[in-house]
Amino acid sequence: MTDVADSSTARELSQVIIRFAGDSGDGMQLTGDRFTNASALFGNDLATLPDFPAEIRAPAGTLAGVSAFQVQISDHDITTPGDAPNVLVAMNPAALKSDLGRLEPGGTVIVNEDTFEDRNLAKAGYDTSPLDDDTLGGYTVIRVPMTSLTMEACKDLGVKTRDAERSKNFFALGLISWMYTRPLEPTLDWIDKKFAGKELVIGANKAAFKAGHAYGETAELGEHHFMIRPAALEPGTYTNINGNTALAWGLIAAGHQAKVPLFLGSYPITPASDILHELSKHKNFGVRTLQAEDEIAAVGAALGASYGGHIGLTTTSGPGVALKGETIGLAVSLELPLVIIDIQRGGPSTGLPTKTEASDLMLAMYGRHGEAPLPVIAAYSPAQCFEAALEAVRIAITYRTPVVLLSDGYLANGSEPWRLPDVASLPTIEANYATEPNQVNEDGEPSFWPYQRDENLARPWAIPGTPGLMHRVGGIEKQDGTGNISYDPANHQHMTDIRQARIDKIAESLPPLDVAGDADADLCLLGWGSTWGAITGAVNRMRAGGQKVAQIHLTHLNPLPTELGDLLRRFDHVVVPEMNMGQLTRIIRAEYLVDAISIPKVMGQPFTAGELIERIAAATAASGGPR
Amino acid sequence: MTDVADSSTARELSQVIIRFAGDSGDGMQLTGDRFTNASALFGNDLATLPDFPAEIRAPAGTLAGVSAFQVQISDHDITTPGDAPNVLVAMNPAALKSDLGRLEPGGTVIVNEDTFEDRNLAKAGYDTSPLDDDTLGGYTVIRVPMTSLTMEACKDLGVKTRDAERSKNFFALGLISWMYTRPLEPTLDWIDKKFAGKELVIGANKAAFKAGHAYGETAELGEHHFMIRPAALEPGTYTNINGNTALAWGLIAAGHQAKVPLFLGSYPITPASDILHELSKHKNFGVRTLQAEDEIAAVGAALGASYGGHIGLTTTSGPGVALKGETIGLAVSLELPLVIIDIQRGGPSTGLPTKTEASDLMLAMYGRHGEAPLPVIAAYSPAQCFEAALEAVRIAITYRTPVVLLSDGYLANGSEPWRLPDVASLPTIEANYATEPNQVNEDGEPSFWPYQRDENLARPWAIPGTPGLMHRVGGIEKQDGTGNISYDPANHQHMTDIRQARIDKIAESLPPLDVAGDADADLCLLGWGSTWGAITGAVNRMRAGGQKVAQIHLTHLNPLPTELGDLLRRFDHVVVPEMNMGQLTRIIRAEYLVDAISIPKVMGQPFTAGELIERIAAATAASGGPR
Amino acid sequence: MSTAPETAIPVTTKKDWATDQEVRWCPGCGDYSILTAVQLMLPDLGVTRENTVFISGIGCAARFPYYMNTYGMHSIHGRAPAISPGLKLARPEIDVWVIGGDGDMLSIGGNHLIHALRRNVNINILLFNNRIYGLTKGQYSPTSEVGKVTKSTPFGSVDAPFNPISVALGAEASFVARTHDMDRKHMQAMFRRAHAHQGAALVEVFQNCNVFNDGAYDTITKKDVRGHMLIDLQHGEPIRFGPDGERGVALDGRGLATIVDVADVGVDALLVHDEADPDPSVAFALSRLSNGVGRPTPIGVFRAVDRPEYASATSAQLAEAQAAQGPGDLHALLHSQPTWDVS
Amino acid sequence: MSTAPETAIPVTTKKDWATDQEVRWCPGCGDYSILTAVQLMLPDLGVTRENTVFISGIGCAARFPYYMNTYGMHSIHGRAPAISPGLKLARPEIDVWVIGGDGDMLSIGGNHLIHALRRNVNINILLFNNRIYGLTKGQYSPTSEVGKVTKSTPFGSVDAPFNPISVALGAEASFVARTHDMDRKHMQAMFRRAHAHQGAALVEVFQNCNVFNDGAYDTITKKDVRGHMLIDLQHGEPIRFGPDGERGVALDGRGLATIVDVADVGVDALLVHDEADPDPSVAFALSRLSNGVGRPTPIGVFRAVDRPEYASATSAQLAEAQAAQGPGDLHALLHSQPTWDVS
Ligand SMILES: Cc1ncc(C[n+]2csc(CCOP(=O)(O)OP(=O)(O)O)c2C)c(N)n1
Ligand SMILES: Cc1ncc(C[n+]2csc(CCOP(=O)(O)OP(=O)(O)O)c2C)c(N)n1
Ligand code: SF4
Ligand code: SF4
Ligand SMILES: [Mg+2]
Ligand SMILES: [Mg+2]
Repeated sequence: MTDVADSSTARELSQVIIRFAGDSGDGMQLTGDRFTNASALFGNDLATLPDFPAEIRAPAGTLAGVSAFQVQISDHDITTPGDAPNVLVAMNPAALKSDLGRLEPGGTVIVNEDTFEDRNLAKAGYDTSPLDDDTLGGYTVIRVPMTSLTMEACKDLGVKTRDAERSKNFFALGLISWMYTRPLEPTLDWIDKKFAGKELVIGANKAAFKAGHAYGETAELGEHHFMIRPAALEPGTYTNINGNTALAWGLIAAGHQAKVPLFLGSYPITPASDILHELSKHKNFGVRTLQAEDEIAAVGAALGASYGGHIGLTTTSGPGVALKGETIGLAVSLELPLVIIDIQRGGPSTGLPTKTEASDLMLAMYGRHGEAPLPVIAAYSPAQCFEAALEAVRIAITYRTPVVLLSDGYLANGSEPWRLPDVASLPTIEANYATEPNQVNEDGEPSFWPYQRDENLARPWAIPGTPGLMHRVGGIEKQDGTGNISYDPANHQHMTDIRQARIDKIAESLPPLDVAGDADADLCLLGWGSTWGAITGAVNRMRAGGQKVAQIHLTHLNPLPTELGDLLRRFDHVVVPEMNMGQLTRIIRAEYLVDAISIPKVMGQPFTAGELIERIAAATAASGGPR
Repeated sequence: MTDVADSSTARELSQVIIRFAGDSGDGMQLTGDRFTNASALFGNDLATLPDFPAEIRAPAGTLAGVSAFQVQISDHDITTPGDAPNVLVAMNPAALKSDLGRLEPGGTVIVNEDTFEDRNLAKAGYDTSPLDDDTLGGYTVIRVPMTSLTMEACKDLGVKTRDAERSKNFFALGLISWMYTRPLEPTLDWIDKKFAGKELVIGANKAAFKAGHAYGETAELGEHHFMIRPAALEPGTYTNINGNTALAWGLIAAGHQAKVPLFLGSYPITPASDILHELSKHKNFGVRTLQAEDEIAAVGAALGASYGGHIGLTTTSGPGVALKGETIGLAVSLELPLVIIDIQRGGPSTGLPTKTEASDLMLAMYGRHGEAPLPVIAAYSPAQCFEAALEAVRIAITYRTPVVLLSDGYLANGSEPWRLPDVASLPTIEANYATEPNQVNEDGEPSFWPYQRDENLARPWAIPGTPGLMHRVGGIEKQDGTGNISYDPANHQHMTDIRQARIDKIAESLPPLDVAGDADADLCLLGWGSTWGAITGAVNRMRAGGQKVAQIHLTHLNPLPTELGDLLRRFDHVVVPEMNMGQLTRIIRAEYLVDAISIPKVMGQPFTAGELIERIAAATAASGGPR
Repeated sequence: MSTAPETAIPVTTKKDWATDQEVRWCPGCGDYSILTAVQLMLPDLGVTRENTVFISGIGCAARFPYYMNTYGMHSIHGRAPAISPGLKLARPEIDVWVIGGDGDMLSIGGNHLIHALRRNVNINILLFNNRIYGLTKGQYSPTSEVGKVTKSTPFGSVDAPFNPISVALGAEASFVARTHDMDRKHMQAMFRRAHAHQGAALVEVFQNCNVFNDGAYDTITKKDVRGHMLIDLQHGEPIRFGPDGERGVALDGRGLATIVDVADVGVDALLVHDEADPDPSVAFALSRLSNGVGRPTPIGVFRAVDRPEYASATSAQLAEAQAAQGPGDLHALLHSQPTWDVS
Repeated sequence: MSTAPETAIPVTTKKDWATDQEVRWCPGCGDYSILTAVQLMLPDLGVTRENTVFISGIGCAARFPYYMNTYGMHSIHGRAPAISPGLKLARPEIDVWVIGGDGDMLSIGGNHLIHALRRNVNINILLFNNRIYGLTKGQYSPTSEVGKVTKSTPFGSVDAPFNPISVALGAEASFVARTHDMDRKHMQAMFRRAHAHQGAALVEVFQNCNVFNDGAYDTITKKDVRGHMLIDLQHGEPIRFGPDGERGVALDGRGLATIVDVADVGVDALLVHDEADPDPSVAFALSRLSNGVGRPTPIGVFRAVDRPEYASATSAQLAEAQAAQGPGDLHALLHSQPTWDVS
């Protein structure tokens, strides 16, 4: 940390929320990412929110093309990328127009003033320049001619004009790095690695980065010079990780712990594709990946691999889950391990493909014909995706069942510091392949029953290649035990009951449910999935403000933890913030007849803690106070 | 009715339940059908339950090959094919073995004793002949050498032995027709028509039929000679109809009433295929049918036709619905009329394909990613499938929405007398295609907004070929009104809300909910779908026994009728018999926080009224009496 | 049902066929030139905007309908060739254009595509083949070459690609053509032919994705190599190519299409292209001339044959049924089974 | 993971390969003879029951696995060619047989089939083509002839059928063969070849459904006509048929396969069958000889070429990665991004 800009003149802040916004072609995701990583290595706690359009590169300068990246960094434990940004970096008029409304009152706007010329203003729908009228009244505005300063910095490097101009995001990064006293080395190192072999690009990017940094020093931005100390996190080794990477690593860890190879059948889809990309890299772990012709083939191949004794995995988003229903139903009937990973996004239909939402819970629960229960679990923070993946595989293998693991676009792309676990501390998973006949037939000879159940009601995993255990499985109803086709009425009821009982049994293996906050409060916030960060933020603030509030966050949505009903009945108000229109709320109401109140949101954006506090107050007031 | 066997010696019965059981190759479905039709034309009320295996022709003589047909006929209004049969016709040992357990205590067994020889006995798993041991103790057994008597009857006709032997089901039919004093003409006429051109077959079948009839007269079966008078049904013209035919006709009627052509995209699947078959016949009604390459293409083509201004229809069963979810979600987003017809069968996966179940309710409600609400309605009796189809089309067209119409295998194949409606009395449906621009643009020119909503919140149906209304629709979230792509957070919430509100609004168009039985009872039986017959039977019996009980049967499952919550809260016990593990029960509990109690059944067989009465008693007792 | 008015086709220009929506492809994307080709062609085609529908799936290519001032549907991934036959069957008088990428049409939508071709529904299918998944940011597609390194194949892909022309011919397609995004005139000629064809018409368009697979066709479609590398199929003509027509295609002794020097074999030995051959075997052989883009590659119409069209055959059955049975009589239908009266 | 023991293959008979489950096809169904052919062949194939898996979809044909005393999966309609590649990739040492009907494999499962062929996964696909939907009681299938009257086409079907051999060749299949249910020896020969082939092998089996499409192949496979109507393809041999080999197949001037009288053209003019030709064009031309079953119809191996097999290529990439990077080290993976320490 030797290269941190001189911090003696910097004022201390405990946290800051910065939003980088620009054109899709401006490299805002990269800029945000670099700032985040430098902050992580510096030791801050942080949380990020990438926010980009569905188009690869929508037309330059338009509102549709705006791509943004929000990050909160702090000197203490935080759980969200923050409510309203304190600082907005707007690389062009469209970015200003689209994101100004998010900025906190009185916040700071840093604009690349070179871009505020007629053509861009018109594209953004500004009649006059917002720099010249009262649009920015009440904000602190820092106007920087970033493009020209970048060109200037690059002028002796022999870089083409267009390439020089492209480096302006590094200028912005340099400036912000100065303002928040970030270390420079990680970024300079990264530029070297990333563009290795492209010396001109390296030169231009570094020059721009340094020029931005110098600009802060020299341009009398003294009052904007801040310091945010490292957070006092638990001791350990940390890395900054996003949800999709954590999830992919969790799967690899699960295969490692179970000593069972992984097989991923997948079809690309935003925001799940990166898991396919990540797993494809790790062939040395024995991970096989197949980019299938469609989602049905993807889950089909995974199921085929499961039948062969691998951990069959399939990664997708809502539209893919909607297609996989029939095959997942087959897996329910075959009672084979299979993990279906749904990185949820805005729906219905194509919806908002690059925006976050958590509206596939009911689909996960019920998206199959017939009575086809399966376990559903959900990750709740980017780093926790690692654990969630391990847990999904544990359940799938132990109970011989397909499992749906829910994550979402916000977790997938958002990142946070993660204290790396010790490999030795990871749970083990027992594959327990069948190796021996489990029956004696009428003739006194050993035989094998594929549906003979163990204490978990799970059936043997007898994989091809094992002598003496040849058997047939299929989607037609089968006799319990023998697995032979059976249309017997009583057997069908029995099998239906046992399929349910096996899933219910999983609850016995769950750790006791954690009630955070005030267990004796009147109000309980019940959540699942990525709302964890915002709910936790809200709970912390409410408690800091003297209010009593309890928090329960579910990772297991089916089966629900055994004690949940009793716990919830203790509270006067159970309020359920969800990134959907109240799906868990319905489940809770049906299950426990508790008058759970939904706080729904489907806007492609996560809750902020502040928004939640307001809506909780309104919801509990409307429901008439304590009963 | 001149040919009814002399009824002077017959004892009067008010109803009888007969079950024909034999080998798949024995023609039991046909036999049952013929007996049913003759009874219908005679004027009885009736209800049927065909019950056959999934194999086309499983190996002769085996238990897997048993195919049965149960029918109840009566002189009064009935709603089910009866609880335990009074008479079992067993054409071979396997049929006796598989179905004897269903017979009422002391009931009558009629066996084709020719088939009770070693090979068949062994195939059925009998060590000794049940005719010779005490298997049939307590039953009245009528042993008839049907095969040899049939051969005898045919011997001078020049028919091949094998063909003669095949007519033995007509012998059985003749015998039963004598026993229950059925008219002979309908069957004789039918034989003439069905086998027109095959004189030998006609001869053999008629000879067998008459021989069976004569056998009753002559073989001292006098004490088995009964008469069941015509039922005093409402005046009108009746036909005996099964659910799939009624449903197909209802669709044709809906197209007729809406003056909109029908387009069916379908992929064959049991028990839905017959709707495709039926609609394919009626091309002169302008009905287009496409047997697509799979279910996704089937619903896709239907949606394409809907976009073109036709009523897009797709017929399938559970596995097909599981595949169609993504496309149905697109239809939700496009807000186009579409009717998805799910003839439910035993699940999960391939399950029990020829057996009935009603376990796709949750799939219909939630089988799509994102928030994708759509109306769900269910037919409740074979003939009522006609009305249900009309209602599905009404909702689809009026509210520009996909609709799921649920039926099941029992309704599909079961039949009952149907009082034919007067065509003039059928409801009309307004298609209301858009013909004119509905906006003026900035330049003062007329323009068209595809998502401008009417008083039902429905959007215009502007079909290709209409000048001036060119527009684009798609599955990405769109701005309300203009329909342009929009990633705006507030708009997404708005569109999500309005999609829900439009569905909720349908409730305003529903007739008041009917509470049958005793509105002031403590106990209310709440049902949906084909359980109507059994629940009604149970209610009638319970009330006849002096018990107070109310009955509510839902045809609209989404949205639920507005008054349902208030109604249900009036009762101490709400009991919900379902052919699944409690799916409506969950919905009711979530919606109204009413402690609805589930009576689930998944055995591939409908409830019987008697079974229901017992289970209701048990369920209400367990729940602790009135609160 | 409203049908098109029988008035003269109004005169339109490109502008009339374009919507006011921003085109959201990456700058430099080959999709732009295809869009322009279509928008410039339609005014001359003798069709109206209201009787024209564009249906697409999902992908960059599939954004196409938003930019056409006609009726349009941006459906879901892979399903455009499943949805469009429904529209065409319902409304045979409407022109239906189907747009999609190589992933959309050959990966997830492959089955619908081959069945639409088999059924010969009169739709015009434009397959924008950039040999990559564009919209999902660069995974390999079923037309990507073996060994391709992409996000999902970091060690190179190991599966052989489809040749879309071969797939179509194997699926009984009645019209199959190929063109590329660097030649507006040729594109327009192919699209016109597809439109004129009574049956399912597949046009493969080589399209450059300059972000994720830039230059995929440079070796054959760039101005300077085109003359040597593109074999322009012309019905009834000996197949020749090269700046001076110095090379050509002949069948070798085993019936395989082979590239020859005209000087060596003489013009008469060249294969005369017969797009109307009822047997698709020679068209298939031509499709194998170049499997991939390293070798001279035929463009133009591989096959164009008449065979019964599905939508009109369906309409004909309806008309026959009405002629034979009279228009549907609902009362009669309800009474078509045995009935009895209760009074 | 258990793998097969390296012991000698035990001697087995048909009985060992049959399960105790009742066979539930209609009496007289062609599926019986295919089952018998397979059960009689497997004991000689040098394979074990535990290393053999049969995977099927749904349909009458698809009941097959229940009757095989091996590992087996009766999956869902159309998905056997999607599921089986997963098993084969995971466990390349296992023999995977895929069984399905014409509806299962060419209608709902068409896409999976063509992609499995393109990828060249080493599975053996037996397509029981009875040109009808049996299990759902008689609707037409994608191989039914035009005009077919079935339950779903009471006025006759209007769409052209697929020719499964052409479809497979258009989809880059490396092994394509055809046989029929009336000739056990020939079936066994084809199944053996499919098994020996390193890659995806498709065998179309003409199969009689005596309940819903009886006699579909009578004009070509019945004992008395067979000699005249079946063209038995033999690698390296001139293609001749007829009781005395009096007829044959030659390529006409346009490269189309044509039936000729040997007496007219001479043996040397006959096409010599080359199943190993890297170019599938001639095999394709042979597949067009008879489109339907009215004309002399080739049976045997149309194509058998070596090209990279998907499962082994995948395994090779894994092995290379392990060789290059060492076996996966979880601790190293977790620390592969920049890290920092908090103490
Ligand atoms: C059911 C479903 N699966 C996956 C996706 C994600 N997806 C969108 S476009 C696309 C492929 C794009 O490639 P291509 O069709 O070749 O079109 P291009 O973008 O190259 O024009 C994929 C996989 C989706 N939208 N829906
Ligand atoms: C998803 C799904 N769709 C439809 C069906 C119904 N179905 C079962 S088998 C079959 C087709 C049977 O035909 P084919 O594949 O040719 O096999 P065959 O019975 O002729 O051997 C159909 C449509 C199903 N089981 N699942
Ligand atoms: S990603 Fe490729 S195909 Fe898509 S718009 Fe950009 S250049 Fe075109
Ligand atoms: S229906 Fe046809 S294919 Fe199916 S078992 Fe019977 S004869 Fe065989
Ligand atoms: Mg592409
Ligand atoms: Mg078939």
